[in-house]
Amino acid sequence: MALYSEKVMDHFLHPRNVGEIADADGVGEVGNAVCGDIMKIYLKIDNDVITDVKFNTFGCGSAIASSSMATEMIKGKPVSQAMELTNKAVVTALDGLPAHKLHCSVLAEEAVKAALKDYYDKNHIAYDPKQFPDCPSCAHCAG
Amino acid sequence: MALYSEKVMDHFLHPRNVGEIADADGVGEVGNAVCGDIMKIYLKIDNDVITDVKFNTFGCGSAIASSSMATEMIKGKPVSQAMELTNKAVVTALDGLPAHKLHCSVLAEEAVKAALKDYYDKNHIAYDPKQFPDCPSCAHCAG
Amino acid sequence: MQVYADNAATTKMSRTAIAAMLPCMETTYGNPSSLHTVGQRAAEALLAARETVADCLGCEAREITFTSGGSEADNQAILTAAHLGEAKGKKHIISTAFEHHAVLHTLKKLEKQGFTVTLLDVHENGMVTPEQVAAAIREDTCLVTVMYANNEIGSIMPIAEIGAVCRAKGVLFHTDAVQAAGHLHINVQEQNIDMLSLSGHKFHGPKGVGALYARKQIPLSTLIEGGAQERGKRAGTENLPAIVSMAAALREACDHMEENAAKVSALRDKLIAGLSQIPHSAVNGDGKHRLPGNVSFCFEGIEGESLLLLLDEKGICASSGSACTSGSLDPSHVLLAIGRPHEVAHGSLRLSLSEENTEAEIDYLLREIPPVVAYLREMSPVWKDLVSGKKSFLL
Amino acid sequence: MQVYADNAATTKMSRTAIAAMLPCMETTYGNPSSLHTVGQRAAEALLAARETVADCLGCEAREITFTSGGSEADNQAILTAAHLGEAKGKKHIISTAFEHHAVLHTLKKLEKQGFTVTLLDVHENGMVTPEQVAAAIREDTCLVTVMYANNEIGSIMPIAEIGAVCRAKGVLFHTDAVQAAGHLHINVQEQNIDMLSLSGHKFHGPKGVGALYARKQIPLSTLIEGGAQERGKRAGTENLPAIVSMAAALREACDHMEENAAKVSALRDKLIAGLSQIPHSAVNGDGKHRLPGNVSFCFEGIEGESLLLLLDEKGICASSGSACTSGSLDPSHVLLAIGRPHEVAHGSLRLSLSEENTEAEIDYLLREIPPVVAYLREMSPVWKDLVSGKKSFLL
Ligand SMILES: Cc1ncc(COP(=O)(O)O)c(C=O)c1O
Ligand SMILES: Cc1ncc(COP(=O)(O)O)c(C=O)c1O
Repeated sequence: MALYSEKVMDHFLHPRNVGEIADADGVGEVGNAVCGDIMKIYLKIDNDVITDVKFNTFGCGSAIASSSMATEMIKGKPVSQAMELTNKAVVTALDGLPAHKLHCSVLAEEAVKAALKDYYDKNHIAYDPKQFPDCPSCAHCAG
Repeated sequence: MALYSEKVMDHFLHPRNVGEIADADGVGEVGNAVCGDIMKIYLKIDNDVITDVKFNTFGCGSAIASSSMATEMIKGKPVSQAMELTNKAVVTALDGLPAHKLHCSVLAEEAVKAALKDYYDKNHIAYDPKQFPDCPSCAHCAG
Repeated sequence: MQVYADNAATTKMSRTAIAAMLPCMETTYGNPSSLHTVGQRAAEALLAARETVADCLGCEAREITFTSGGSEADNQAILTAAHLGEAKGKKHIISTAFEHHAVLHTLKKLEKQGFTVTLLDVHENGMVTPEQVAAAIREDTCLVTVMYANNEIGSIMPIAEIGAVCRAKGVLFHTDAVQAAGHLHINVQEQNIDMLSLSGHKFHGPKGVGALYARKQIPLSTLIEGGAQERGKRAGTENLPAIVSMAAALREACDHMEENAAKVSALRDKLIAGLSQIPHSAVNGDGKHRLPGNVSFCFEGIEGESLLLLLDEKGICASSGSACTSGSLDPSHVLLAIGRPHEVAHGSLRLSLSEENTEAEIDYLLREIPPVVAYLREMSPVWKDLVSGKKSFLL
Repeated sequence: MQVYADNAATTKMSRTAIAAMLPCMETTYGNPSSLHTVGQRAAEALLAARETVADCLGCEAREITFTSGGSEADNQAILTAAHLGEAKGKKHIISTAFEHHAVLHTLKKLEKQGFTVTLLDVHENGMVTPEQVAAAIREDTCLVTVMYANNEIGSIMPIAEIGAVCRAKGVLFHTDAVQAAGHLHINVQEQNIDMLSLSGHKFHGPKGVGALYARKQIPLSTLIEGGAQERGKRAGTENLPAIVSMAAALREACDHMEENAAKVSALRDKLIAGLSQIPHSAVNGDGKHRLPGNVSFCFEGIEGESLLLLLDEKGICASSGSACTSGSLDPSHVLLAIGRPHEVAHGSLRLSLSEENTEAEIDYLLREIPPVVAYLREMSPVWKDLVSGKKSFLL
């Protein structure tokens, strides 16, 4: 398929970390079904390290691949490092995404951050709210 | 060739009555080189009968075929009958002409009439000038 | 197994179509405008193709203008009616909300030029009625353009009846018959059609060629200016190989229309019945007035592209919505037009069959598709919310 | 003997072009917009073809828009410049008196919309100079469109120099390179070309397909609205077989350009030298800046169509003026533009050669043509008037 890189297809066809974590320490869900993409990420965090991560995604091939790649990239990493995950890093790790699919990588970044925010909130850890921009509309999806 | 009927092609490839008559009793020339068609018809008339006819034509395939057919149609005929030659008759005899080539049959009719008029004029035979419409412009050629 | 079930996007050329094309590339290669034999042979082939297409539509050869495809034909038909209308101060056009973009985008362009466009609502079964058209016609209506059959959901419009309404009111009627030609009976006289568009590659003919029928009283506006080809209505050296091939394909399709329709619709019905077993799914379009080859579903809780890609891994070529809107983020305007909510419209699957598909392929589809749907649902947070009762099912 | 000497009207497809086309009809038959493998293989072939064409023109793949032919490309280029100009209040266009009708008729249409068009005079050798262009450019000029090589008389314009003038004055420059592509060197960067049209069937590629190069900063106006094919600039399912075939033909033509040009121009020069022996004849166009395959003559005292038909009887396929104006009563606007009087312009003959023509064929032409000219003169009242001194010779 010329549409997606081999990396994307690999993560789409064999997504890593699919599933839920019943007793997650942080859960984040972004996107909406109207836009056609929803990602939900579950984190298990131990000593500020992400010991386990799972995701559920409703969306296109690149959405699933981005979720898979993003979860791989933060698994086993300290929370501080996961906070630095960018959509660009996801895109690079996937060997690129078509221009009109870049929003999927943005969603993946946001889903990770939303889960981390949930973890901070639940554990009353202080953070700078600016680190977690809202995703109230789908406007950025058009990017 | 789908462009022209077999009859047209026959008269174009094997035109009848090509040539000049040195001592013609009537000569008619119509059309002009700017328009791309000139027909010149020579008549030999004996006792009001067209005993010989020749033509020279500068023009397209249907112009040559129309000249050839028109001369065939008047050869051996009384002048009065030749006066009744119409472009339609020429077209019919040729099994039709493409619409944008119909003007060639008009020229053939006019060339015959011009030659007859010349014969009348030379022999001081009275006629109704309305029978010989002028062909001053090429406007009708566009028809 | 490899199953090509995307025949509404494009078909594979038939042997007949390829065989008709080859001599035009090797022997009859002349320019039909050339006077010499090689050119005139091409001109003869062109005329024969025009007569064949005319015969298949029930019109005269001179009422056929060859174009580069369905889109160009749609554009030219609509612009023609607009120009004619404008000259009479009539700048209202009626169409439907689920036309192909070749129609909708042309109408958008006209709106910018001061035309008013009424897009009729489409009933949830994918139908538009003659009554709706009659009610929408105004004093200043210059065109009604309603597709013969929809490319995504396969519903077939009551074209003859809509045509009759238009004729009675003296309004030009155009139909985009790109999905219908070669598959459904067409007779422009009986069906009161003033203009009709078709495209070669939808009935096992070649790509890049189409035809516009326009009743002989209608002076077409020129989209492409230049030489005097196509009676001065469409410039450019005629694409003879494609035109001849399209005519052969259309002839073949029309000659075998009934048997193909019987075969293909049996496959279709089996496929629809089987896929309907998938819970929380729904067929799109009308049960009865449906293209023989069209199977269109929405599956709740999943997204179409990922479904397509997984089916592709199983050798199944299908589409979600129409081919030309893939790559777009918006769900199909057709599915929205028949009232599917966005979240459901995203989960659509179109399987479009042809007479080349087999019973064994249908069995394969029925075996492979349900587990893929289940797999994607298992991964879908939307599905989980539905199952857990957090959200309620729409289908 | 059968001699096809009408390659400027259209060429016979090469083995390479046909071979490139067939797999797109049999295997890569998908719709490039489809997501599945069959569609994506087509999308890959489309991209490869785009890269090939871009490579042959010295531009980027995304600067190539595939069209249905040279006429459509010409139309789209000119309308694009007009729209861009109009937005800035610039409604003046410069072209030449001997462009193809695809250009001239599009300009006519624009004149009706309030544009002013300056058609540059053509020198009697068939040339237009950069100085003429420079002198004609005004404050409100939005486009200069000058053909690369003329289709009737074969003269080659100083495109790079004209492009440089336009670039210096900040005016868009389009060239109709339909007769040049595959035959003459093209590099849009070096030659300062902003937009360029070409057509597949003029270099042994297929009919019904062309390309428009437009520098990436130029937002093309859409001629055919609909799907998002060709980056939204040209709707309609891509004609993949023809596009791939055209790219292969262009690649082949460019790879063998020098050897073909050497061979063909040698044949051409021999033919010109031989036909020049016919009294009261004249070559049309420039002696040096001439398409390798073009031979264009006027023979005084005869008319072109009858000449063509008689040559056809001898198996010689030629043209008088261009193919698309045959059937018209007017003499070629090109010959009038280079100052041939009407009566002489009617007696024109164009022989256009390709690398498939042979020395033996040239000998045949040289043997057969002079007697046919003599035969027609013998029948021509015009010739008699010339010979008898009633009129004076113009040639
Ligand atoms: C100079 C020139 N421009 C444009 C065209 C039009 O190309 P097409 O017939 O492929 O549309 C032609 C040939 O027909 C041509 O010779
Ligand atoms: C209903 C309908 N109209 C128009 C078109 C456009 O046809 P083409 O792509 O041949 O231009 C299509 C298919 O693409 C179609 O399905």
